[in-house]
Parts: sequence; structure tokens; C-alpha cells
Amino acid sequence: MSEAVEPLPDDVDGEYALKLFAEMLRVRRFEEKCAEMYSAGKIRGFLHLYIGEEAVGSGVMQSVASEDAVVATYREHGHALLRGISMNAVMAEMYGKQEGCSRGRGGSMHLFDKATHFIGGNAIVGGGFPVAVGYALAAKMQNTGAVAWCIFGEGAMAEGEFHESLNLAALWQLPVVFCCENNYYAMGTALDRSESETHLVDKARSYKMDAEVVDGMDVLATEAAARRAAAHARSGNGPYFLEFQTYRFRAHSMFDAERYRSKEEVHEHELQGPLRIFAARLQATGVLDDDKRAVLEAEVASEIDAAVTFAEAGTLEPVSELRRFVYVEDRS
Amino acid sequence: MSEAVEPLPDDVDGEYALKLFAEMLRVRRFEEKCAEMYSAGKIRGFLHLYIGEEAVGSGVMQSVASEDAVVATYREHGHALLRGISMNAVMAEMYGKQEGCSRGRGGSMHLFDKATHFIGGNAIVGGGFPVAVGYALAAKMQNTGAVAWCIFGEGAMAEGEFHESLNLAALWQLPVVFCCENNYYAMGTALDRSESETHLVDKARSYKMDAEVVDGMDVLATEAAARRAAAHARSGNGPYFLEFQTYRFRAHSMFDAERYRSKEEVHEHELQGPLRIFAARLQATGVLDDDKRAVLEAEVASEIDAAVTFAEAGTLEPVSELRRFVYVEDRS
Amino acid sequence: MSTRVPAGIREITYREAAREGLHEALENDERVFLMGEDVGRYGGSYAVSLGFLEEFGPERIRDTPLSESAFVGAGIGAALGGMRPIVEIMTVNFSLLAADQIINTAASYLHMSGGQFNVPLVIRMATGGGLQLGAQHSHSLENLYAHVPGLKVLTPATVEDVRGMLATALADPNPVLIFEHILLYNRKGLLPETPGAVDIDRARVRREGTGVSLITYGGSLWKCMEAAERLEQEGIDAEILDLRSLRPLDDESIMATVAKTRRVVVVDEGWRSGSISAEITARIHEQAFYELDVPVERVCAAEVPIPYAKQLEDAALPQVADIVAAAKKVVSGNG
Amino acid sequence: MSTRVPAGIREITYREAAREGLHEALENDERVFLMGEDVGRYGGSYAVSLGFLEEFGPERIRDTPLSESAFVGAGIGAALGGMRPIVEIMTVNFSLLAADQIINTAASYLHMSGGQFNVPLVIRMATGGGLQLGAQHSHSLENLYAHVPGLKVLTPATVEDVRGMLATALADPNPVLIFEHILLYNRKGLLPETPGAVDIDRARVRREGTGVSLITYGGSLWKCMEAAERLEQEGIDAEILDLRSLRPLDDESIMATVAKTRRVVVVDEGWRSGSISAEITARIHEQAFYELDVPVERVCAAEVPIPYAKQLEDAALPQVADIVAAAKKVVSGNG
Ligand SMILES: Cc1ncc(C[n+]2csc(CCOP(=O)(O)OP(=O)(O)O)c2C)c(N)n1
Ligand SMILES: Cc1ncc(C[n+]2csc(CCOP(=O)(O)OP(=O)(O)O)c2C)c(N)n1
Ligand SMILES: [Mg+2]
Ligand SMILES: [Mg+2]
Repeated sequence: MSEAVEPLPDDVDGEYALKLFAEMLRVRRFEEKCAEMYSAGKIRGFLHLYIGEEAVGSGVMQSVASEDAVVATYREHGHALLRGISMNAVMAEMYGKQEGCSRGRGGSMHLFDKATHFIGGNAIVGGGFPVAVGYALAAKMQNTGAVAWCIFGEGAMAEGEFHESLNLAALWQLPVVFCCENNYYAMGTALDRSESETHLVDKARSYKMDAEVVDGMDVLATEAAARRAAAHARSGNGPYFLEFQTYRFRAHSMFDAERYRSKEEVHEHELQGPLRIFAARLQATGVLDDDKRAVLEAEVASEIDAAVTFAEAGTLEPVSELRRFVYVEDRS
Repeated sequence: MSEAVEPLPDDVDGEYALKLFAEMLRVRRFEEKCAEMYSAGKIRGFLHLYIGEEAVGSGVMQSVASEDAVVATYREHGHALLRGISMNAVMAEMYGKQEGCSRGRGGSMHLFDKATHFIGGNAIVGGGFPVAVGYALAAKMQNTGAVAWCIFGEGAMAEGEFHESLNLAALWQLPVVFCCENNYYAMGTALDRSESETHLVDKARSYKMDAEVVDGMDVLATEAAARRAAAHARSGNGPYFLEFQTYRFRAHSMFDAERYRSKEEVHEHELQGPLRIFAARLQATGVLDDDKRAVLEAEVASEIDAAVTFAEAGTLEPVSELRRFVYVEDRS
Repeated sequence: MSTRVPAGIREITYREAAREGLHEALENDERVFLMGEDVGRYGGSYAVSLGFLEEFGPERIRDTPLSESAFVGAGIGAALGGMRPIVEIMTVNFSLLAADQIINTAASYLHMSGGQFNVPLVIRMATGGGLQLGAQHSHSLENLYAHVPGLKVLTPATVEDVRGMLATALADPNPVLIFEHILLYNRKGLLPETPGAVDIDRARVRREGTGVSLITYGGSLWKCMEAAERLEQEGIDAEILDLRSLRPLDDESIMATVAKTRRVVVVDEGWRSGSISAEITARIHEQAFYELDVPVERVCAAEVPIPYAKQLEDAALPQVADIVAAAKKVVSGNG
Repeated sequence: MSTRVPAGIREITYREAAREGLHEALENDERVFLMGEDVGRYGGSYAVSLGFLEEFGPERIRDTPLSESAFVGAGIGAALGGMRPIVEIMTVNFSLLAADQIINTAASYLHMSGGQFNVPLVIRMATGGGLQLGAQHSHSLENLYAHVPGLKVLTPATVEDVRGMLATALADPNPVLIFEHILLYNRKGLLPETPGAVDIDRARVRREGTGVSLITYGGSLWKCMEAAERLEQEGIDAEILDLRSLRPLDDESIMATVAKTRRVVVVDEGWRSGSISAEITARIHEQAFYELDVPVERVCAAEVPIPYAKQLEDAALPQVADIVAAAKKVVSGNG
């Protein structure tokens, strides 16, 4: 990249910035390993990678409080890791092992975690909207101060459940932060072929909801926007909508030949990738250098190796357990 | 009403204005008879009256061309009559007679007519949106020049099918005219308790759809707005949204105790009722006088009497026919 | 009428009983709230929650916009968030708009999350025909949901059950659907002195008999009762089993009555093909094959969208005469 | 492989056959168009319509937004408007978002309008499990729709059927749902020299036998075929009936094979309770009561949301070994 790189703003703490970078790097390398393990046949089913979109999850999760809930999609590995689900548990889940965060029953698209209120991993596009609204309703009725973070792609906005849910959240002034990860494609369908109005915040505003557009490739921007949204929702001002403009560097899933976009288009976005850009800025600021980078890479690599080892060593849930967890048997 | 009544504008033809009035009167008296016949146990099931909203249907139907389709709701007697379904066939339908426009199988909520492309009478709130969009899609693909007129209440706008359908219509630039009959209540739920944004045209515009607010109590206003909408849709400019602000003078259905609004509120609106207002204007213009009015009333009364006689004399479809029309048996 | 009522026992309508159950639930548990279209200001489409808004306030008697998928899903989310929502869907036909949330989410989350997230949600909906409401308001789609693992499906037919099953459903950590037949709301019944939660694990014999078993649920129970009286006059002593729960089904009670009478009629207002009556028949075939001398008879709704015209609707729905005829057929043994 | 193929007959995958059927339909009738998520630029989620966009253009190969209810309903409206839409829903689980349009509208309009408005709509959707896609992508909800009067439900299991049933469905004036099992797309089969529309009124005997009848449909057909070979080695000669259509069901063919073998196993990937296998069992019980010496056996999916882990998914779905065991059980007569 020839153009001059701007250093970090003065008000940004270098260590904090480095932490954000390390988190993104961790997600990136994890996803790369997942792709590798999918090709190796260790991970099966559908696999949706977050590569290119790391700055969104990393920025958002900084504002997610312990009592908050996260309702995500099938492209949620990054969110799960960033939310604090151990890499071991996530990798083991994709291996279909009992040690996985969903006991191996969910797989890549259905990561769950009770401790962090990570309410899925939902593979029905739009299916998470009402759930997030309901969680926020419970939070409001019980005054827990919790916020529901609803993460979804721009394609989901065409679903009726988006419309019904945003209206409910705004009508009832519920603490939901709607995080649209606008990567401009829904599988092979470009945004302008799925929405008559591509200026997505206008949609949110049509429910009288506060909304802003955010550069989803700049982790400082996503982090700041999420903080504003959280403050808004937590202080009882109702829902907030964030459109994060980002891009998916990899195929939609491992079954996608990417006929709907050119290699050039992808490459151009990669040049503006969240890690690349931020790394350059950290270097320009003197917060990161090659040695530090090498250390970070090594740490991540060893954590990933450990996760793979953990997953490999995991147990296959005995078939005799198949019928468990269809119902909770004891009355609460 | 003490305040001065303004006469008709000069550019409005008196005879035409009188025709509009006569149509509204016809619907009003028909609905009153339906209420009477419901109490008499002749009409059963759910009955939703159009009383108070006649100016919308009367104005709109003036622009509906023979090739156009009308997709309505369960509150569709007026639209059916105004579209040209004979009063005999409509009344017979409510009597559940074979001579009814749906053979007595549909009843009040399910009036249908092939000849006029009256595609129901739909009792699923929001269910008609996609059907209207699809009809318009067929019209566009076949260049028939037909427009799909989608009639619905403001309460239906909260349904996901509204959102999905308006987006499709706008995205594909389909000839649909969305006619919202905003009577401010969905059963007992007032608009501001069902929508975070009560300025309904803003919702339509969030799909990049042309939209206007119309005084639904003024038949000249509704007629003119429908003409603009029809011209827009017919000339290939895509869908159009009309919000008709009107009011329901009677209960939602015959099972409604109307706890959600005051008698005073209803009375105030009645004073501004579409027939009352327009009659006064016609009189002020000298187009209508007591004798003419008496003649009109007499004509309508005799048509209604004839319809009741017709319905009474109608045949009950033999039970042996029950299983007909579940499938079309001959291959097309 | 109340003269006929034994001391301590109250005669009350199904509507009042449903209402008492709701009232009790709202009083006993702060986490419980009622959400749905027109449950508040309107008073409930079948007037079950009339007056509750004034008593419990708009937070707990929550009128919703017309958004079935969102408010059912919001019920799921609220349940996950620690509340005990009761979601009301006006009519089972409308529940199809929320089928995704009910089947893909509510029924799946516990298993999909490896046992972490159960959904203690109760959904009440009106079902059935008989009021000439036509093809979009009159169906009995119970089996659509009874087919789905993860859900429980209850069909209270008596005042005691409609009152008590709600409490039981609320105490259940799983999603529970309660179907209330529209023809029952105005029907009166006797409520025990101290009504309360009722078990939902067992079917109930509503009438002891030895000649033929009428296995049914919901609104059809009373048609069976009437049929039994007619049959008695013809010397046929019918036993009536009220299933009460369609998922799970109480095989034990079903097989017990089958073993007792060896003559079975299943009465189900759902469309015959692919209905719960087929499942019951299949289970009897599988588990009581050697007990039967004649095949099970099914009395179901005709396979047509329920029409408006009275004579057609009557012909489309199971009637007492149909039940009597089916019972005589199995008794006469010419299966 | 093609060496094994008789002259004139082509060996082709199920995907290619589905593709040929679509291609033919689009070529033969201007009114036909394909509409759904990613049918165009992406090439179809299972690559069935790959390349069609370039050939037929975006008007007739219509990519839709994620709006199942609207584009299915738009298919209904377009059908009413004179077109012959083929709507593709990626997976049956997603069809729940359009259940209202399919059941309350498409299935009801003809009857509700007194015979005036039929809906010549074809809806294709992928169904079934076996690819470790988890609980929101792997179900077999065929009976949800097979239960509904006004709909026709087809389950092509062979290359000839998936190719030919589309033409037949398009010629049908009623709404027709076609379920394509995800495990079949890559499976090869033999296509007759001049393939074309096939009847959808009759089930087909895919294997003649006298010892036991395996009644099945869709993806399970091939598991039954494999089971039949294993059974043959154990001296059991299985007959296999491929239902092909779940609504209507071909009672005549079912009873014919029952009468022939008097030993029946129904294999159905749907959840056991309330499944189409229950309806088939009930009909056999009702219509062939005196022909059977042992009760019908059902091999169905376990009643759990289909899990991701391979060993659990395998255990949840009907397997060849389960079919073999069930067949031996009914043959050995200890029903
Ligand atoms: C209701 C539903 N319809 C269709 C699908 C198939 N599908 C899975 S992801 C996807 C695209 C979603 O795009 P978007 O919401 O933008 O999220 P992204 O994948 O881009 O992150 C589709 C069509 C689904 N899973 N659920
Ligand atoms: C999907 C669905 N949900 C609920 C109902 C019950 N219902 C019938 S009419 C109605 C109110 C509709 O209000 P609106 O759309 O404003 O039309 P209006 O009756 O005022 O003309 C409701 C809730 C229904 N018929 N369909
Ligand atoms: Mg996207
Ligand atoms: Mg209204």
C-alpha cells in the first residue's frame, strides 16, 4: 500500500489498540485453521468464515457486558471467541466432540454458551431478531440492565422478522443493539439486488430508531460506535442500529464457487483489510513491530494448535445419549 | 354541522360527483342491511363492516381497469360491490348460498370473482401483500398493462409480509398500488400502540416507493389520488403507496364491545363522515336535493331488497358437493 | 342450574376457567406475563383476558402489533431471559406465521445447544371449527406441532384442565402449546373445590365403558360424550378416553382402553390424512395388534378447507352421528 | 461406468436430471420461470440451475431477497396472473417462513373461492439429513404439507422422476410441492432414451419381491435398495414400493404389495410421531386388516432435532441396518 498510513489518534491507548489487533489476529488465524481442517475432513457440514470482518466483532465485543446476551448467526466463530468462549470449546464443537460448546450437537453454525449468554449460533437467517428482542424485553421487565446484541448480515434485513422485530424493539423501547454486518453479499446476491433501498440506516430510521453507518474495516471506529450504542441502550433510550460496512474475503461457505464477484473486487478489499490496515497504523505509531508481531503470531499459533489437539482428543458423545436434551425432564 | 360547507370545485362534473355519492350510499345501506341480517341470524361467522370508510373504496375503484386485479381483506364488501360484483351475488355469499360469488364457501371474509379479477377476500392479515406483488409480476412479465390493487388496513403494516412485499415490489418495479386504509385501529389496538413510526408514508418511502397521504373521508381526494397512483404504476414507474386516513364507525366485527375507544371519539368522526360531508357539498353545489336524495335512497333500497330476496331464495349447495374444488381435476 | 351442582363444586364456563388459570398465574409469579394481539384493551379476542389490563397493567398484559413471528419469538427470548411468558395466538391458522420460531427455534434450542438453553414458553391458541369462520379460521392443525420433538402439545377439553394445565405448562421448562377449541369457551363444566395444577402426563377416562373405546381430545370430547349417550340407548356401553396431551401421547392409557373394549374409534377434528388420529391408530396397530378383532375406525374432518356455509361446515366436521355410526360399525364387527 | 449403460439409456446424476427437467420446462413454456434465493448468479444452492441465468436471463431466472413468505406468495400471485412459476426454497426448514402462504393461501383459494381461483404453482425444496448440517437444515417435514388438502406433495427418488415430475407438476392446475433429498443430488441413475413427463398418480414397485414389503419414498428408497440386497443374502426376498407421491397416496399400490407379502416395513426419514409413516400404517391397518399376520414396522428418524455430530446424526436417521432388522423382525413373525 503506497498511500501514507495515519498513525493512531493520541487519545487511543497503545496497549488497548494492540489488544484489539491481537484479538482480530486470533480470529483470523483460527478461521484459517478451520478452513484447513474442513479440507482435511475434520470439520463437516456448512462452514462460514469471518475472514475480512474481524474488526466488527472485535470492536463490538468490547462493549458487551457480562449480563448482556449475544444473538448471532451461522457466521459466528469470531463472535464466540471474542465473547470469551474458549477456543478449545469452539474447535471441539466443530469437530463434533462432546467437549464442544454445544456438546458437538450444534457444529459450526450453532455455537452456544450459557455462561456468557451466547444465545446461538442461528442458521435461520433472521431467526435471531425476535429472540434478541425478547431477551431485551426480559431485561427491561426485570431491570437487569442487560443489553441484547443482535448480530446479522445485511441480507437478513429483507426477512419479515427484521421488520417485525425492529418495530417491536422501537415501539417498546427495548435495550437491543442491532449490529448489521453489511458485507454487501447474501450468498451470491449483492445488496442492490436484494434491497430497493441500499442505504440501510434509512430502514432502521423508518422505525424511529437511532442508527449510524460505521466503517467496519476500522476496529477503532467499530469499537467507538459500539460504545455509543451500548450507552444509549443501557440508559433506557431504546434500541440502536449500527450498519458496519465490511467485506467477506472468503467464499460464503465451503460450497461457493464465487461466480457472483470478481477476484479483483475481492483483492481490492483485501488490500484494505482490517488487520492489514490496523497493523500498519500500529507500526506507524510504534506500537507494533516485526518482533512483537512474531510473538503475537506465535501465541495465537500455539493456542490454535492446542485447540486442535484438544478437539482431536475430544470424546464422541455416545449414541446412547442421542435422546437427551430434547426435553428438560425435571420440572423447574 | 354549523361550519360553512364548501361547494364542489368547478372542474368536478356534477353528474360524476353524484355517481360517486350514489356508490357510497349504496355501500353504506348495504352494510347496514348486513348488520341487520347478522342480528337476524341470516349471516354468520365474522362480519366486518365498511361503514365510515366508503370514500376510500369508491374513490379507488374509479381507477381500477378491467384487466386489473384487486386483492382485499375481510372488510371487503364495499370493494366487491364497487368493483362490480352484483349485490345479489355478494348477499347470497353471506347467506352461504350456492348463488354467492364464492358459492357460499367463503362467506363475508372471502368474496371472490373471476370475471373482475377480484382475488379475495383474505382473512389472514397481511396475506394479500405477496399475492398482489405476484399478480403484478405476472402482469409485468406478460406486458398486460394490468395493475394489482392491494387493499389493507394500517394494522397489517406490522406484519413481516408487508415488509417483504413492499421491498419486492419496489426492487422489481412492479405495478402495484398499495392502498392502506388507515382507520387508526387494528381491532382494539390503536396505531400508536402498534407502530413505532405512525407516519405511515415514511415506512413506504423507506423502500424508495412513492407515497402520499390522502384524506380518506373526501371521495374527491381519494379518487384523484388513485388516478395519480394508477397513472404512475401503469406507466412502468413501479409501485405506489397511498395512505387513506379514514375511520371505522362500527365495531371491528360483531363481537367487539369497543372498550378501546370512546363513544365521543366515534361520534366526532361520524360528524365528518364521508357521506354526510359529500352530501352537504353536493347540496351546496345544487347537484343534490332532498328529492334526488330520496330517489337515490329508494333505488338503493329496492336493489338491497331484491338482493335479500335473491339470497333468501338461493340454494344451499348439496353436501354431496363438499369435496369439489379441493383440486382442479382436469390437467390444464 | 346451580341447584344440580354439588356443594363446594362450582359450575363455570371454559372461558371463565381459562381466565381463572391466567389470573392465578399472573398473581402467583411475577415472571409471568401475557402477550399477544388484543389481549389488553380489546379484552382478548375470545374475552379470556377481559379486565386484566386494568388489574395487571400494560407491561404484563402486553398488546402486540400484528407480528406473529416476532412476538412468538420475543416470547422465546423473554423465556431465555428469565421470564415466564404466555403468548396468545388468536387462531391456529395464524400460528403458521410463527411456525419458524416455534419449530426451528423453540423446539430446537435445547438440543442444539447441548442442553444449555431450554425455552420455558407457553403458547395458547384457539383452534377448531364450528362457527362458520371459513377456511382461514377454522382448522385444527394440532398435528403440525405434535409431530415436532421438543414441543409439548396440550388440548384441554374440560374446565378443570383449561384452568389447571396452564399452571402445569408454566412449571414446565419446555415449550408448551395449549390448544383451546373455540366451541368450548361458552361451555359450562364443574370445577373441583380446590382447583389447581393438573398432571399433563396421563390421558383420562371421561366415561367408563366396556363396549367400545372412543379416543379423542379437545372439542371432540363432548361430541363423544353425546354419542356415548345415544349409544347407550342402543345398548352400547362406550368408554371415552380424553388424550389431553397430543405430545407426548399416553400409550399406556390408550392401550389399556383398547385391551378393555377391543373396539376402537378415534375422533379427531384434524384432516384425516397425516393427522394425530393416524399416529394413534398406528400405535394401536403396533402395540395392541393381537387385541383387536376389527380395525380401528377414524372419524376426522373431511379433507377440505373448512367451508363457510353451515351445511357444508357441518358435513366437513366430525358430528355425533358420525361417531355413533363408527362405533356401531366396530361393535358390529364388520371392520 | 458408462460401459454398463444399455444403448440409448443415459447415466446421469439426480442434479443433472433435475437440471434437465428445469431446462426443458423453461424452453417449452414462456410462462415458466424460476424464482428463489440464489437460483441465478450463485447458480443455485445445490447448483441445479447453474448457468441458467446466462441462458434465460434475470427475468426468468429470478434471484430473490431473503423473503420466503413474499416470494412464495408472489409465486401464488404470479400463478393467478397466468404465469407458471417454479419457486425454489433452499431447505424445507426455511419453508416454515412461508407456511402461511402455502397452507392458508395456495391450498385454500380454489375451495374458498368456490372453484374460481386455482393456483398452478410448483414449489421445489431440498429436504432431509445426512450432511451434518444440524437441526435447522436437516429435517424432513413432508408430512406437514402432506396433511393439507389442496396441496400435492411429490418426492422424486430417481433421475427419471426428478426430471419428469417437474413437467407433470407444471401441467397440474393445483399447487404442487416437490421435495428433493439432499443426498440424492450427486447420485447417478439411468435415464430412459426419451425421458419426459411421468405420472404422479401411482407408486412404483422398484424391486419385486415376495418376502416383505419395504414402503418408502425419497432419499430412503436407496437405503431400502441396499437393505434388500443384504436381505437377499439372508434369503429374504424384499419388494420395494416407492410412494413417489405423499399426497395423494396410492392406496391401491400399497395394498397390493401388502396383500402380496403380508409383511410390511414403512421407511420414512420424518420424525416417527405424526409422520406420513403413521398415515400409511393406519391405512394398511384399515384396509388390509385381515391380510396381516404381524404388525407393520416403522423405521423413522429418531424424535430429536437432527444433531451435527456424525455418530449422532447417523443414529438419528434411518439406516440400512435398521431397515434390515425391521424386515427380519416382521418376517420372523414376532411382530
Ligand atoms: C431463512 C433462511 N433462508 C435462506 C437461508 C440460506 N442462507 C444462509 S446464509 C444466506 C445469506 C445470508 O446473507 P447475510 O444475511 O448478508 O449474511 P452473510 O452470510 O453475508 O454474513 C442464505 C441465503 C437460511 N439459512 N435461512
Ligand atoms: C395473521 C392474522 N393475525 C390476526 C388476525 C386477527 N385480526 C383480524 S382483523 C385484525 C385487525 C386488523 O387491523 P387492520 O389491518 O388495521 O384492518 P382493519 O380491520 O382496521 O380494517 C386482527 C388482529 C388475522 N385475521 N390474521
Ligand atoms: Mg451479507
Ligand atoms: Mg385498521
